[in-house]
Order: sequence, then C-alpha cells, then structure tokens
Amino acid sequence: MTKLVSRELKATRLGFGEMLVELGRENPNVVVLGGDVTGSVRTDLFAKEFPDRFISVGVAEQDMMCTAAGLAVAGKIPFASAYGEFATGRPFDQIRQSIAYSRVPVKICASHCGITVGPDGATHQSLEDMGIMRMLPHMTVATPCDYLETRKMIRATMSWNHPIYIRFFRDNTPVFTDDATPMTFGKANTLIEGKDVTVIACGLQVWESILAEEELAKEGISVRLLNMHTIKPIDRDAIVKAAKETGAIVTAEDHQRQGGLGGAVAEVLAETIPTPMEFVAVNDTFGESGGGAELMMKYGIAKDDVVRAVRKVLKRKKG
Amino acid sequence: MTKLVSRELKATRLGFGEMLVELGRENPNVVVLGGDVTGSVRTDLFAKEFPDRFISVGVAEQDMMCTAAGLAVAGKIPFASAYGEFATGRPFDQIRQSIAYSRVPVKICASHCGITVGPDGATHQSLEDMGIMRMLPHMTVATPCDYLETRKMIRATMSWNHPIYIRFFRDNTPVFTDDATPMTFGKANTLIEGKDVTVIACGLQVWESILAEEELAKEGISVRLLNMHTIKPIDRDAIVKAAKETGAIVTAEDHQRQGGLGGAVAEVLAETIPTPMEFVAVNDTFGESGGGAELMMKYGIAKDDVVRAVRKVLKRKKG
Amino acid sequence: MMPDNNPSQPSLTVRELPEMARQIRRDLMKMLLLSKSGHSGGPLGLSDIFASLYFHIMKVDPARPTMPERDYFFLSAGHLCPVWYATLARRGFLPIEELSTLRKINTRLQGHPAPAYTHGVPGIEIASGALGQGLSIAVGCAIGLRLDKKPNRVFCLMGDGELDEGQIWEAAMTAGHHKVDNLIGIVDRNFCQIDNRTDKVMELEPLPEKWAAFGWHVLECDGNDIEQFIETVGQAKALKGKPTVIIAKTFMGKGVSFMEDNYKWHGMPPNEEQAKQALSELPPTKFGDFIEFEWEKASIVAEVKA
Amino acid sequence: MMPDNNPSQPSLTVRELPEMARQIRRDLMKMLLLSKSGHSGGPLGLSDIFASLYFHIMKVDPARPTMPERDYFFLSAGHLCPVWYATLARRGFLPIEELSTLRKINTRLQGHPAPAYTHGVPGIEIASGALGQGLSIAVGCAIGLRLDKKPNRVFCLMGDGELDEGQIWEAAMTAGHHKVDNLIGIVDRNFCQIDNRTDKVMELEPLPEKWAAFGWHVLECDGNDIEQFIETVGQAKALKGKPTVIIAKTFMGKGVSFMEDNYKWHGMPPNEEQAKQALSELPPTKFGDFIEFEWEKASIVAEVKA
Ligand SMILES: Cc1ncc(C[n+]2csc(CCOP(=O)(O)OP(=O)(O)O)c2C)c(N)n1
Ligand SMILES: Cc1ncc(C[n+]2csc(CCOP(=O)(O)OP(=O)(O)O)c2C)c(N)n1
Ligand SMILES: [Mg+2]
Ligand SMILES: [Mg+2]
Repeated sequence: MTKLVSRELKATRLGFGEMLVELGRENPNVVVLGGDVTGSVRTDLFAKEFPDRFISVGVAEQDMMCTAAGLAVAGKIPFASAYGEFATGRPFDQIRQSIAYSRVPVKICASHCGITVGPDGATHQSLEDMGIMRMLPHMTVATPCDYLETRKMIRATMSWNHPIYIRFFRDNTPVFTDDATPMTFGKANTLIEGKDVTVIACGLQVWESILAEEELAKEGISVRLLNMHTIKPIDRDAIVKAAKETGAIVTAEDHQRQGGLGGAVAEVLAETIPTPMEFVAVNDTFGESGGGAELMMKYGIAKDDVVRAVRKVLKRKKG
Repeated sequence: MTKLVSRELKATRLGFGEMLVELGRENPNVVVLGGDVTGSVRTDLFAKEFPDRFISVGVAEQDMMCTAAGLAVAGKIPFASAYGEFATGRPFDQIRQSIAYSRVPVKICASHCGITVGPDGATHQSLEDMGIMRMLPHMTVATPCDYLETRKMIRATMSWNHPIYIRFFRDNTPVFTDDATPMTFGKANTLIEGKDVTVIACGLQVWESILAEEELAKEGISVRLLNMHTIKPIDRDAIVKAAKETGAIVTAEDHQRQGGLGGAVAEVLAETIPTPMEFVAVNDTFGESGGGAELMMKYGIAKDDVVRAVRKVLKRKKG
Repeated sequence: MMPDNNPSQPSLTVRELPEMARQIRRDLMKMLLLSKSGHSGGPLGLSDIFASLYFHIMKVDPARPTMPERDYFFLSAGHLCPVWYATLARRGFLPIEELSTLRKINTRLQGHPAPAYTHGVPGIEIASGALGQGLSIAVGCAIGLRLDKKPNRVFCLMGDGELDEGQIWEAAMTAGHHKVDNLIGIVDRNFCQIDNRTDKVMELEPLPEKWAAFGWHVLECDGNDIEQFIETVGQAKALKGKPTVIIAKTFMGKGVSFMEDNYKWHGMPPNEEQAKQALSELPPTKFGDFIEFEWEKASIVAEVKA
Repeated sequence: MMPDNNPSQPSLTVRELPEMARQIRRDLMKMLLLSKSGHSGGPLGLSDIFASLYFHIMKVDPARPTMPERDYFFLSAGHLCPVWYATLARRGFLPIEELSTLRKINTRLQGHPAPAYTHGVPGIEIASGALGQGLSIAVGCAIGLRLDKKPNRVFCLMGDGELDEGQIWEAAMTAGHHKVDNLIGIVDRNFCQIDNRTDKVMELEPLPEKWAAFGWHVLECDGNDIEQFIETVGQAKALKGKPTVIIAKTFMGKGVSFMEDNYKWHGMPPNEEQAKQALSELPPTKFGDFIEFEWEKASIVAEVKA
C-alpha cells in the first residue's frame, strides 16, 4: 500500500459541483434542484452551464424532494441538494414516502454536514443525518473522505438505480486518495492493513484516523484502517473480518454516536461476533459555533480522540 | 413476582386520552394541540371537556410542533400528538431546533405507531420514529407496554421537565401491569427474573415476550424479561447487568432493526461487555396493509420470533 | 374491458359516465364492506370526477400503463385511493375481482397507494398517503415533461383539508414561479376533513384568492356534475401561462343519503346494514358488480318471489 | 446602560433612534470583521427596525429579560442575528464588549440564535436558524398569552426569502383561523435572498394578497424609515380581529454604499478594507464603539496630524 499523504486541500463539495457539470454534459437527462444555497453546495457550476436544467424551488426543502421525485417519474435524473440537516431531517417524511418507499432514484446530495461546518452553529450542524437516513429501507447512505472520492461517488450514482444520500463537507480538506483508489458502494476500502485493532472511519474522520495510525504505529500498534464510505448497505463482511482478525474496533465519524456509523457497526458485531468497540463521535450533544478543527477537538472527533479510543479498546481486548 | 396475565384488552391510546383529561382538570396550564386526527389519538376527550385549551392547527404537523413550543414559551404545558410518522419524521427539523435544541419541554405523544397500525399500510406505519427521536440530544424517548403504563407515563411527564416523545398504539391490547408496577423514566422494569438469557422488549413486544417466556420456560430455558419502556436515556446498568448475569440478549420491538431499541442496546454492549445478541424487529423493509397480528407474524416481531431468537442466541452463547 | 386502440379517444361518452360513476360507488360500498376499514366519504364524493378523468378526459391505456404518451395522474390525498382502485379496475388496469382484496394482507390495493413498481397497482406512479406531497411531485413531473417538450398533461388531485399542509403552498409557489401550465390541480372541495368541517378545523376561505395569489388560474365547478366538470377541465386546458387549479365542490358521501355531507364518514366503512341501505340507493348498472353477496342473491330471490 | 425603571417607557426618543441605528450598523461591521464569517446584508438593512423595536416600541427590561410583562420577540430568520445581538447589547442585555465574540468558539453569540437557557443570550426565547419555524412559535406564544388574558404583544420577524418555506403559510393559516390579534408579523422585504433577487429564486408577489388571503391585516411601509415604521406598528396595534403583518421594505446592506441592494452581501462579512470603507460611510456616534481597531487609532492620529 502506498503511503497516504495529503497532496492538496480541496473541498468535497467542489468535487460534487464539478462532477455534476461533467455528468450534465454527458447526459441531457441530468437535472439539478436548487434550494437557494446554490453557491454553498456548488450547484452554481451546473446552474451556470445548464440554466434550463437547473430548477429553483426556493427555500423549500420538502417541496424540493418531492419535485425531484416527480422529475424522476418523468424520466429525469434529479440531484437534490442542500445543507445536511435541511436535506434530510427537514424533508424526512417526504424522502421516506416519495423517494424511499416509492423507490425513486433521486440523488440527495448534502454539503455542510457534520460539526465541521463550523461558525454557523448547532442548527446548521447535521449530526443525525446519516443515522436517520440509514433507517429508511431502500436508501443508500454514503460519505466520501476527500474531494476525489466525492467525484467518484457522484459519478457512480449514475449507474446506481436506488435512492441515495451522499454526505459531504464545507471545508477544504486533504486529498489523499488517487485515481486508482477503489470506490464501490457497499464495499469498505482497506486503506491500511493492520492486526491489533481496526479503525472504521468515514468522511473527514478517515484523514484523522490516518494521522492517528501514524502516531500509533510509532508505539508499535498495528492499526487496520477501513474507509467505510458506505454506511448503508454496510459492508458486513469487512466488519466481521476485522473483528475476527484484529479483535477490537474503533469507529470514527462526525456524527452523533447513537445511531450512526458506530451504531451500524455495533449492530453487525452484536449479531455476528461480539467485539470490544469504542466510538469516536459526538456524544449526544448539539454543536456550537467555532472553527471546524477547533470543534473537532472540543467535541472529541479529532486525531487525538482516535488515538485515545484505540488505546482504550486495546485495554479491553481479550488476551 | 406475580404472574403476568392479561386482565382485559384496552388501547394504550385510550390511556393517553383519559389521562390528558385528568391532567387537564388538575392543571389549567395543560393545553393540547390537534392535527385533525383527534378521534384517533384520543385527544377528543380533552377537546370535549376543555375546548378553549384545545388548539386545532389543521393537518400541519410542522406548524403543530412549533406552535407547541411557542405555547411552552408562554408558560403552557403543551401536548402535541399525531400518528407516529407524522409526529416525528414529518416535523423532524422542527422538533430538532424548536424543541430539542431549544430544550423546550413539549410532550410529543404519538399513537398508531409501528406496523400494528395495520390496514392503513406502509405510509402510516412508523418504523423509524424511536430511532430518529433517540438521535436528538435532550430528548427522552419512551413507549408504554399497555394501557396502564401509558397512564403512568403521561402523568409522569408532568414532572419531567425535558422534551419527550412517547409512542403508543392503535389496537386494544392486553393490560397486564397493575397499579403497583413501577414506571420511572430511564429505569428498565424487570418483569421476569431469569438466568440463561435476557429479552429486552418495549411496547407491544413486551406482551409477545411474556408469551415467549412461558413457552421457553416449558423447555427449561430461564428467561429474564426487561420492559425497556425508556429507549432514551437507556438504562445502561440494567443492560450491563443482564449481559453479565445471563450472557445473551434478545431485543424485541415493533420498529426497524437498525437504529432502534436493538441498536441502542448493541451500542451499550459494544462499549461495555460485548455479548451475543439477536434482534427481533422489522428487517429494513417498509410495512404493508393487513391486520396487526398478521403483520407482526409476517414481519417477524411476534411471540414465535422471540422464541426463535432466544434459541438462536443461546446457541451462540459461550459455554 | 379491452385496451383502447386509440387511447386519446374517450372510452365512454359523457352520457354513459353517470352510470359508470354509480357503478364505482357500488364498488366502493362493497369494497369497504369487505375490507372493514377505509374511507367512504371522500371516495363517494369523487366518483364522478374519477369516472370523468379515466373514461373521458385523460389519455391512458390500461394495456400500457406506462405508455410515454399517457397523461399523468397523481393522487396527493392518498386516503382517497378506494375510488382510484375501483376506477382503475373498471378501466381495465386490474381485474375487478381484485377489488375484494382492499387493505388485506398481500394485496396490491394497499390502504394508501403503493407505486406499481413496488407492490402497487399499474397506473399508480408513486406512493401517497402522507398528505401534502403530491402537488410537488406533479409539478416536478410537469417540469420534466416540459423540458422534453412533451405534450402530456399532468393532473393532481388534492383534498381540501390537505391544503392545511404547507408543502402544498410551497408547490403552488414553485408551479406559479415556473409557470407550469401543463399542470391541472383539482381540489376536492367537500368542506369536510377528519375532525370536523373544514371551517371548524382550519378555515381555508377565501380559497380561490389563495391560489390566485400564488400565481394560478382558478376555476370553480360542481364536482358532482359530470358535464360541468368536463367542461371546466376543457377550459383549464385552454388556459396558458400559469398552472390552473379547479376547485371542485363535491359532497362527501355523495350518492348515499346518510353519508352525504357528513364529515363523520371521512374514514369509516359501512357495516353490512349500512352497505345494504347504500346499495339500495345506488341501483345496479349494466357494468355489473365485482361480487355478489349472499344476501343480495337472497333479496333477488325474495323479489322474484314477491 | 441602566435597566429601565419603567419598561413601558421608550428608552430613546424617535429623534435619537437614527443615531442608535447607525451605531448598530457600525457594530455590525466591526463584529463581522472580527468573526470573519456571518451575514452583513440583512442585518444592515434591519438596523432601523431593531433600533425602533428595542428602544422605542417593545416593552423590555434588560435587567429582567424574562419579566412577565415583556413583549415577546421571535427572530424567525435566525441568520439575521448579528443585528439582534448588537441591539440587545446596546439595550443592555449583554456587555457590548461581548460583540467581539460573534461566532467564536464558546460564545453566547452563536452563528444562529441559541436560547438563553441553553448557552445563548438573555432576551432570546428560543433557537432559530433553520428557516420557517418562527412564525408558528410566535402564534403559539400569542395564543398562550391570550389564554391567560395577558396584554403582552408578540412580534415575529421573517425574511422574505424565508416565506418560501411552507411552514410560514401553515402558521399564517393557523393565526388567521384563530384570529390571533396580539401578534404582529414583520416581513423584511428586501427582495434579496442567497442565490439572487427573490423574483429570480422564487416569485413572492403579489405578497400582500397572499397574506390577506390567509386571513391577515396587511400593512406596508418603508422599513428604513424609522418614523414610518413606528407609525405603522402603531396602526398594527390598533387593528383587531385578525393578526397583522407589516411588509417592511428595506434595502439589504442599507447604509453601506457598496453593499446596498446587492444580494451577494447576504452572507458575507466585510474584509478589512471593506470594513474601513463601510465605517467611513457610517460616522461615529455618541454611543461609542465596542472596540477600536489599531488602524482606527492610526487614522485618528493621521487626521489630527493632517
Ligand atoms: C401528513 C399527514 N397528516 C395526517 C394524516 C391523517 N389524515 C388522513 S386524511 C386526513 C384529512 C384530510 O382531509 P381532506 O383532504 O379534506 O380529505 P377528506 O376528509 O375530504 O376525504 C388526515 C388528517 C395524513 N394522512 N398525513
Ligand atoms: C430550512 C433552511 N433552509 C435553508 C437555509 C439557508 N439559508 C439561510 S438564509 C437563506 C436565505 C433567506 O432569504 P431571506 O429570508 O430573504 O434573508 P436575507 O437574504 O434577506 O437576509 C437561506 C436559504 C436555512 N437557514 N434554513
Ligand atoms: Mg375534504
Ligand atoms: Mg431577503
């Protein structure tokens, strides 16, 4: 495995915006819905090149989701996007009935997810979005770890004929995957091999975990790192394998600890191979204003928290 | 422990409606919001006796939750109720911001929850409500097992100064608790002592589990049964104790298996004492029309499913 | 019923529609008696509109429920589906015998509409049941068709109580903003919802002014008068530059004396006695019932004997 | 600033208000320069309205932010909070020095309003930030007060873009239905939202007709004209039997030439150069700034030297 280094800082949301334009050029049926946050979620790029296929619905997320469903019924390929909470919690029942239950392949793409959205504060920090979306049958839930993976994911949605929710972020963050890094929905990506413990991370916590692994490696701890970019359907095989081979699991996410990635992994382990686990996640609290990095530290989802969690779970690991 | 028998069939929702009237008589600040489902959720009883304190908002659940929050700001004690999905998923962002984050003690009371609502079908069968509500910080999530427990819970909300979600059901179901049965939010209620395995159930699955225990007892299996009426804050001590003393856990709920009671228990076990677990729950699918009992069987959340799960988890239990 | 060779031809003349509407009402009473749960009032009130839409107005082909030239119909107020199922069955989208499975386990006739490509009925494009979502869907569909320069029309039927949901007004605004004139909204203005009459639960008037202020052409008509309704849809089709809403005044429970204009029948099925009474007020038609009950046979025998 | 002995007395005369509004604008530019993120345009446009409400119209007491006789104010469009914070600070609800903590970690001045009893600011009743929720809250509060036969008034400020949210129309309907006439809604009609001007993103006109059709009294005024705004609120108070909405026309970015009427300033803070320019267009007031930057001292020195 090549060493994972940050080649540049680039926003995941930009990967979304750029790829939308590419897909728009390739497929005239691609349409994009705008909810008055176009510049933030970077659908401005698409809107500029394809004004006729950009449909503004105003600040009305419920309407947006169902309008997208209607466009799909008419044979279009709709992308609906907003900030994390307003793309999921606000129109939850709409997504549930008109997209998930109806099994309409709308692509719900949210930017500004998690606590790292920063200064906007709690109302804008979606910390429940993955959890609530993964509860919906028929729904796929995925979250890229960097700009390049975002591009791959957005492209992959074109042949993924299911309702899907993709979660990405505001900040410019390290780009450390490359064109060859695999991205298949539902298949965890082993970024680092290891045998003492497995860190299962998603989103921006993948990079935090890479940093943590470096530190732990120096202490002689061999960490396996999985990028669990697809929260649903979750890669049960990879989890069971990790539990069998490493005997201890840490999950890491920018999300509430209840119900999210950690919850999903705990559920799999409980019914297959019960294994000591530690959760790196926001601990049942709302966020607040601050810088993204500051908040990651204050709310316990940064590199150091992964390091601590690994040490803790190793103590619990059976001889 | 006295034997648990069904003394009569009575709807949990009726317990809610009746208790509302009692509380209305005792406290002039109690107000009730109506969302055009008054007869179903049994707030008709309150509306009849206190027409001035019954506020109709029409079919508008988002408005209902925030109107309730505003009433609380003005010093009122608001009860907002609707069907499960329309009391939780539909106004999720409203509950999140104006009730949970704002820490306003609105009492959200939903009837017709779970698949047992029956013939109305999938759109009306809330199978994600406990899961999505328990993800919200500051929120209490509880679900009574029978008519009498519903009455106790509703009364207990008066001294519970937190936002709370209470989930109950449409059908007439066995009343098997009595006036002496304890109900303290956050404290699991041990209904049956046992040492081989613990069934942790909530809502209507408590009765199914009582029936299952009877059957299993005949095979010589000693089942402990916990009524986990409070999903959040969950009784960690009771779960850890059960895991330590019985070494195998089955959860049972009328809810999606991902993220609900089972998920909550799996999370606790993973970070304390990893233990084999089986989930009796709806398996990541929407419901459909049918009779409540029929659907419980078809979707795998009836007595026989508890029995099967117990047998299965016992096979996985370590010597 | 045979699939149409030319789906743009009405399959019944205006003169034949009242009888079809009556047959649909008979079907409803029988379906609901069998299901023992479900909504009587709204569906009875809408039988004339459904008969008109599916047998005269809309381009549909039961043999090709997803044919590209079809008009799109969205039932936003999903609880009204019994009248949709009966109409679809009568129009040939499903066997009429299946009407006896309403709301039973494993049925395609779910308590609220399931889309065809999960386990629902051909001709049903998408789920409904949670109120307030259908108009947005219809607007999206209409915009999608317009993008492709297709001539198909989109119809969306809403309940009046349903208009309490803010999402309806979001969709109304979106349709007005985008001047979606291949869309016709129909409001079932029966002045009833679950808890009471609409003005008691949530005042909707002045309703035409609301729609006009959201950028719509507004037409009103008697939704239990088939000729008037068809004429009004004709007018709606001719209106350009904005979406059009038809506020169709109907009577909840229309055709069954003891249900008429009574909100208490919003969500109740008739019991056997009530069904007998209802059917006696709705004489049999040339189209024939989908089921004959024992007591009907008995009563025919009785009549013959008398 | 001292707590009022009699909170029903305006704490500033109408003549003094423009200067206070200018001070609030100065505060805004400094706060946003320091925070490096946040909304400039809307808050600048609303400074006249906030000065009027808190220093002249509403019954409030900074020493007793939750006094039972208070008028209730709800900011539905939470992103506008910088002007609320500046106004609350100037009115004595919090130390003006705290304005430099906007959007910083551990602050009470959250990016969107947090309620006082979590970690927010005294005088803030409830959280906002997700658009569309505040009017419902205000309606609930007003109904609650009316149930207790209390004379308190409830104010709710909404953005115009915010009116795209259907929940606003649910609340409007509820308020109309219940004839909640102790409630005054104020719409910040600046014709701007994030992506563009409102008519480009989502047409709202005819806006007065919308509110009227939902059962409200409708008043219009220039929201940047303090006397006119105060007079209009006076009219609103006199209107009975229905809730009243004031459609207050403002200019986004009012007071700063290069921001005025430009939607691009919806959510951007000024950089240092822009702040300097803005402050030079907003002369210092007798109330004094909450912070003096190095470059201000330098420029004063420069002026003295010149
Ligand atoms: C979101 C949502 N809230 C509540 C309900 C429950 N419900 C079903 S029908 C109905 C009344 C609707 O009234 P209307 O649209 O006038 O239908 P009608 O009574 O005339 O059949 C309600 C509240 C629902 N189906 N969806
Ligand atoms: C539910 C929700 N959706 C989207 C947003 C993002 N957002 C914040 S302000 C805004 C524009 C609001 O426009 P307007 O109310 O006119 O405010 P102005 O631009 O005039 O300050 C949007 C879309 C939000 N805060 N809440
Ligand atoms: Mg009606
Ligand atoms: Mg604006």
